Amino acid sequence: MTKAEMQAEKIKEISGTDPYKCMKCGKCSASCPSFDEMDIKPHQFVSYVLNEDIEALANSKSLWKCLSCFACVERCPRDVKPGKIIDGARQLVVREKGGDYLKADEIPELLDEELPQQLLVSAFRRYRR
Amino acid sequence: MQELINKAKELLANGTVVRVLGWRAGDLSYNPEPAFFETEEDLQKFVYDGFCGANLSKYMIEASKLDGKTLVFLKPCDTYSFNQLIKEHRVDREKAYIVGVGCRGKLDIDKIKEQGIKGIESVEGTELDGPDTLTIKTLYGDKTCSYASAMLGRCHVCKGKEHMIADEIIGESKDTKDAERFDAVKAVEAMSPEERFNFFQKELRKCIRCNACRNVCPACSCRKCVFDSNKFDSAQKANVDSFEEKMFHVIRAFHVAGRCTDCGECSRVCPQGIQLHLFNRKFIKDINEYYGEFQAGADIEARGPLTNYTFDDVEPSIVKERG
Amino acid sequence: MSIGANEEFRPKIVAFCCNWCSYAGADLAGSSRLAYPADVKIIRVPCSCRVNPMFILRAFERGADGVILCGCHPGDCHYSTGNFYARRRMTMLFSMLDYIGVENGRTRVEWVSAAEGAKFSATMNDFVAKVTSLGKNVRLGDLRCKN
Amino acid sequence: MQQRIGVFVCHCGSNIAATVDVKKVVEMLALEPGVVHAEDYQYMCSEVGQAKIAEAIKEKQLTGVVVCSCSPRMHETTFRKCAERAGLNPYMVEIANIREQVSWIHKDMEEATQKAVILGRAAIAKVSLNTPLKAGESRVTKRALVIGGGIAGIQTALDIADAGYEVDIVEKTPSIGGRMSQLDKTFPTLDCSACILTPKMVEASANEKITLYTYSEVEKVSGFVGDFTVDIRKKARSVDMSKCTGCGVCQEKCPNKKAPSEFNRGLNTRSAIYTPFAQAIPNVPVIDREHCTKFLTGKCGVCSKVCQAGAIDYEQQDEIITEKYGAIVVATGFDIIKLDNYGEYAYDQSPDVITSLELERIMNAAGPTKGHLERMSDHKAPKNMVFIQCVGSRCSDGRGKSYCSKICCMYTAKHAMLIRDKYPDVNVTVFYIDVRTPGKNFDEFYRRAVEDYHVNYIKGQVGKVTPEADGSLTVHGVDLIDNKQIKMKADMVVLAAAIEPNPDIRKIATMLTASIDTNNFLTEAHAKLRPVESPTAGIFLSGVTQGPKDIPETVSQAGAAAVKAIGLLAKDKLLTNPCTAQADIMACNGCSTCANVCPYGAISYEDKEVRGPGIREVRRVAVVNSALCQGCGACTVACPSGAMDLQGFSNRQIIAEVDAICR
Amino acid sequence: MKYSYYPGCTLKNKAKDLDAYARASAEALGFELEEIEDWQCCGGVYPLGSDEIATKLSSVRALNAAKEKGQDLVTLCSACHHVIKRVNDDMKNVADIQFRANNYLKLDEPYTGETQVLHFLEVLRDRVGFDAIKEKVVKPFTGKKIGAYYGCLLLRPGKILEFDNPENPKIMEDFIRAIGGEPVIYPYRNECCGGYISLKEKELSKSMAGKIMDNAASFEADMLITACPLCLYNLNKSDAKTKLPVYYFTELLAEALGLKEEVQA
Repeated sequence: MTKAEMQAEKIKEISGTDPYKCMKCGKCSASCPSFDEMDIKPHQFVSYVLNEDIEALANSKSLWKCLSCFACVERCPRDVKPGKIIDGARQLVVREKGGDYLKADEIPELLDEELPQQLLVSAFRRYRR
Repeated sequence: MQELINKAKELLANGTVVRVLGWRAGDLSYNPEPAFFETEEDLQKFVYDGFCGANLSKYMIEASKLDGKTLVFLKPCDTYSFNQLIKEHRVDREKAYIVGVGCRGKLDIDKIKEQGIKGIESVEGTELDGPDTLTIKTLYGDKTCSYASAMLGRCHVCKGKEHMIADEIIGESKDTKDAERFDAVKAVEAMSPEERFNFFQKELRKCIRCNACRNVCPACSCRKCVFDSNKFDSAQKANVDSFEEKMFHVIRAFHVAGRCTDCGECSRVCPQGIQLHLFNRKFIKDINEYYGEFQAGADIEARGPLTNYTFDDVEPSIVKERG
Repeated sequence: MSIGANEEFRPKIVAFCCNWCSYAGADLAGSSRLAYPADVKIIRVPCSCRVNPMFILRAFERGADGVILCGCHPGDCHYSTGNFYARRRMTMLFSMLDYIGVENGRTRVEWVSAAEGAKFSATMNDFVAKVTSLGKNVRLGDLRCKN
Repeated sequence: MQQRIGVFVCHCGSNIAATVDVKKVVEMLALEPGVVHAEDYQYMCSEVGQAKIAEAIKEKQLTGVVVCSCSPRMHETTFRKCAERAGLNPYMVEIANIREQVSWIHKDMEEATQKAVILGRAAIAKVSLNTPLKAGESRVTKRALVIGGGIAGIQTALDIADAGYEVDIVEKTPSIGGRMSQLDKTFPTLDCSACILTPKMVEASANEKITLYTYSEVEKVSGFVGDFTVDIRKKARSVDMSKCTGCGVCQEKCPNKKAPSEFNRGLNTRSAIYTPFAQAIPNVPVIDREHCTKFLTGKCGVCSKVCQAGAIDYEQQDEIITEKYGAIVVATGFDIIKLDNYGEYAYDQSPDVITSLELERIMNAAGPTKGHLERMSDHKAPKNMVFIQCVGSRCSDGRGKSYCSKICCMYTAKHAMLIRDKYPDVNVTVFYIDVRTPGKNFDEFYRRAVEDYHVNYIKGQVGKVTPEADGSLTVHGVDLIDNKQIKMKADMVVLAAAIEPNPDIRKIATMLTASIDTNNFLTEAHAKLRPVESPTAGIFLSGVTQGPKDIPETVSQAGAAAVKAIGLLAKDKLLTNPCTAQADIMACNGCSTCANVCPYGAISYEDKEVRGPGIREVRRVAVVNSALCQGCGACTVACPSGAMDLQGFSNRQIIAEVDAICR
Repeated sequence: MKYSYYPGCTLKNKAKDLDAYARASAEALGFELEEIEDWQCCGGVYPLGSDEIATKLSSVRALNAAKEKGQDLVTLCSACHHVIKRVNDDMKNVADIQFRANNYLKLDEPYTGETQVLHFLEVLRDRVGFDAIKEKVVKPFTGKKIGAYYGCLLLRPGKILEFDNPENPKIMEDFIRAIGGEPVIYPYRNECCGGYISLKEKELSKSMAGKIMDNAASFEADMLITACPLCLYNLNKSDAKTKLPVYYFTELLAEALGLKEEVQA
């Protein structure tokens, strides 16, 4: 197995989704609140996994723009759950050493008076190992 | 007992019945056997005491084929069997004059022997209206034991002393139930599968295929038993025998499932003391739990549980789910 | 008792399939090329209610390691009510086998319609895996252990 | 008798031979006891293959034949007929299914070959115990029942009546006509639905061979092919059909006009006494007792007062009619799914989000808006309309239906075109996943919508529809070709909701013992070769009850179902399945257990004289009516003594198969 | 009636009032929130990876604590509710996670999803009943037009959270009616506020929350209510043209029940 194949398998495994079920209807992209911020669009996630082009997916901005709002998961007519696929890719990245998207030293400037703990906790879990 | 004999004499004399089905003293005093009586003289041998455990209902299948009515004495538990046989068109209600006899539990000579009493010659105090203590005449003098301690296992879990069917009832019964009917089954269920297997293997290993259980069973009244026919046979007869050998008791239990009244005769007559009722009672317990309480022979109109269904019946996987 | 994870062990499995739903479901599994192990051998019966517990016991006695009965879904029986009777009979039989200590994974009832080729295949795969994990059927082979 | 069995192994081209070592199978099976002949051939079902079987039967005086080939459901009849022609009883043939159960699912040749041999052995073991059977005969009632009075049912009934047979239509609603009567125009020719349907409805009601039972339901079905007995419940109309002149005054005067109109999909209301639509057949109203003031409060009776014919009968009761039929055609049609699971499309939140069927009513001149295209919220004409395809179709997530509803692409193109034609200033956008237009002149039709009418087709499913404060709707979509998200204003949104079989079908299928698939469509006897027959003999399928289809397809299938029914009715006698139960009176206890489980009431009891070694007596014994027995075998297991056995699937035969497999 | 209660990190700090109003209201409505001892942070987001165990253990501990007490587990913060409810579903239905989590925790008796997880709103709806609340309201929000903001976490994925219709919910609207207000139904009420993205992508979440608030304002809402501290934060930071006040629903509940001053004191 090549590295790309292994990564694709890993994404399928951690996301627990079957990209082959996708019928390319685009409902995920129609529902995504972060669509405009993403370079690879939600309906394209599956193609990257099927084509084993994980490198591109891992380097995409979309990893950090997904809000995990589950609109695509809720509405996907084929139970493919694009949100879980992109999260799988995100985890591949943060589990690698140095893959953290949020560095400790940049945090202080991001804070303000009202900012709830919940936000920090969630961002930590999403962005870091 | 005399009351029963008087009744029999009366009915024979006035022509209501042409024969009487009851019990006659056997070679041993504690071993009476079922018998037909046709004359007043015959009736001198009639007995009814604590050892008259035999269920006479099955004999009515043959009696139904004979001309004229038969007077039959049925204990409360026997009436369930009789009802079940009516339901299955095996006995003719019109050919039977049923006298329901009282019962205060039936005795098991082995239960007396188990108490260390040896050399038994006779047992006294076994009559229906007898004392609570039995006196046992032995080669070594008189011994005693309580009536209850000598009772058949089945009487401790008695279904009740009410006759399900009878033309008249003679003699008073006494309640004997002092244990739960399904406790023995539950105890087996509580074992691990290995323990259960070892338990039943040990029980069944004792079987000598004497067919006593089959012969006494009122539900096992087929004209021709599957085990004696070639219906399930393939070409190799020798192997068939072994199949039957191995699976005999499971198949027999299945064949009577839903029809067995739990009369307990199978266990009573087994010369090897196999606890055969554990099979039948397991089916009864399952039926009660899965399909609602059902007592075979209690209601002639009720549909048998295995010839009935509901859309929402449990799936067979319940066996696994219950573990 | 069981051989367990012995890879050499291939179980003998008898599958009774009703002609109208499950046998057709097996055909559909075949025409859809949905594989299941060759250990499964199908016997066609008109209805699940044709299956006598004696057939199942016979199979075990002859060395089968697992027996599965497939019929139409409750309510969809070609003969209206056959599978309802089969369901009660098998519940009773399986309960008894479990009671006498036979592993309950060796018996199964599954409702498979003519349209459920995929379910048929998945069921057989699962059942074979289960029976394989239980190993050889020793207990039912000779309950009385006279040998 | 010494068995002489012939074994014939089919290659099925390479279907079997590619995975199974056919020669080896022949070699191994030739060694089985009783086998005197074994050979293989490329296609056993071909003429040459059958000739080989026939030849061997004659030359080697075979007593039994085993064919190792495809499923018996495919060619058992073929080989049985072949044997019969060669002088062997057709029931002396057994099939070992080594295609569907072996070659198509196994890859390893050795393993597959071994399994094929075992299945062959089982068939040999069984055939050794086969006995020659002879089919019995049963009579055919020359009358057909059609369940459902839509276009499918009407067409089937007309065709059956044309052939000269009596036929009854049972329709649940007060009028025949069905879904088609609700449609405005039909694709791909755009002719008016009513104009082509109404004449057919009239023809059906005028045909003396056809009896209409409207406002009626099938209550109970018993019997079997050629001889069904059906109870039909004629629901109380509260109007005497023989007196009513159809003048319509009662409906006009009825003070309670608040009942939602089923015919107009609840877009407006109707009176409590009503005919669903003007061209209803029969043109006799019914009183909707759930909405009628008289029935609710006891006070009113206006309709009775105004009816000059004295046809109103508040006391009328449901009536049960029992009728015999030789064939039954199911034509129960469809409805569209409920949209509760699709909250994102705001169907429940805005009256301007409608289904396509509602649009049909809005576009129809007899509909709630008299044919004017307008929003249901404020009755304003829309400027922008959006159509959303595949709402609930092609959904495998449990919310909708996994299948394609097949008709939506075409009717949406139709709607888009009609709107652009009649209201050229209305912008029409269609969001689609795929446009599926197989069919004569279908793709051309869709292209006309784009090319001639400039309908805006956008590839991409809509995510959400939001009703805005200004009364407009925003459609949140995506254009997958441009890879852009779209937020589009719309005045009306039309949802192409999935179609599903009429929910009553489950109940009806159970009564008929006809099988249905996971989507509640009735199953065909064969998906390709017997598409209008149910696997249950004597039951035929017409229209959407079998699967999604449009009007032309429905009408052709309705005709096909009629022909199959006619083919059955044309026979005077039917051969019955000889695989029926038989009681061995020597072993029968007469206990009635078997009769308790017989679904067909085929078992009765007789007092018979029994003679045997040392036996001569009259016994009560079970007797099976082989015309009624369908051969399920429930009785054989219920019988404790094994006296009851099933011919063709006897205890000994099945045990022989078990033994052969476990050997 | 006593419930096990999981407050979560934010309710102990920035969102103390969400918690305080809830406890006071609960008492007035006849139920008690018994805080789980030594609860640990749920992590804020549900770990989607099917192979993640460690990140789910704090939720399992809380669930098991409730099970041992024989109580249902009540949550208030949308995020905690989402995480705990989904972990519970895993423990009930995903054999692998069930096995590994139990292996790790070594509980006396394995935890297999026995506890019922309820959001405070569900307690109000299903256990207390909105009609009963209505009867106890002393200061109704008569004439107030209140927009419910659900966000994502309470509703999706609908099959697991089973909270309400995920696309057309009504529980908060019914709540608003119960406290005498007039619910404003606006279509963006289940759109995402931006969630945790507001830490690094402040502009993006401002605009997303802005659209929500503007949408509510266009339907003439006077104020918004929410159950989630992060939603509240993002909404308050929004770039909406019309700024609407945002409250925790518990604050309005306490006010309607006449408890607000008491709590503030």
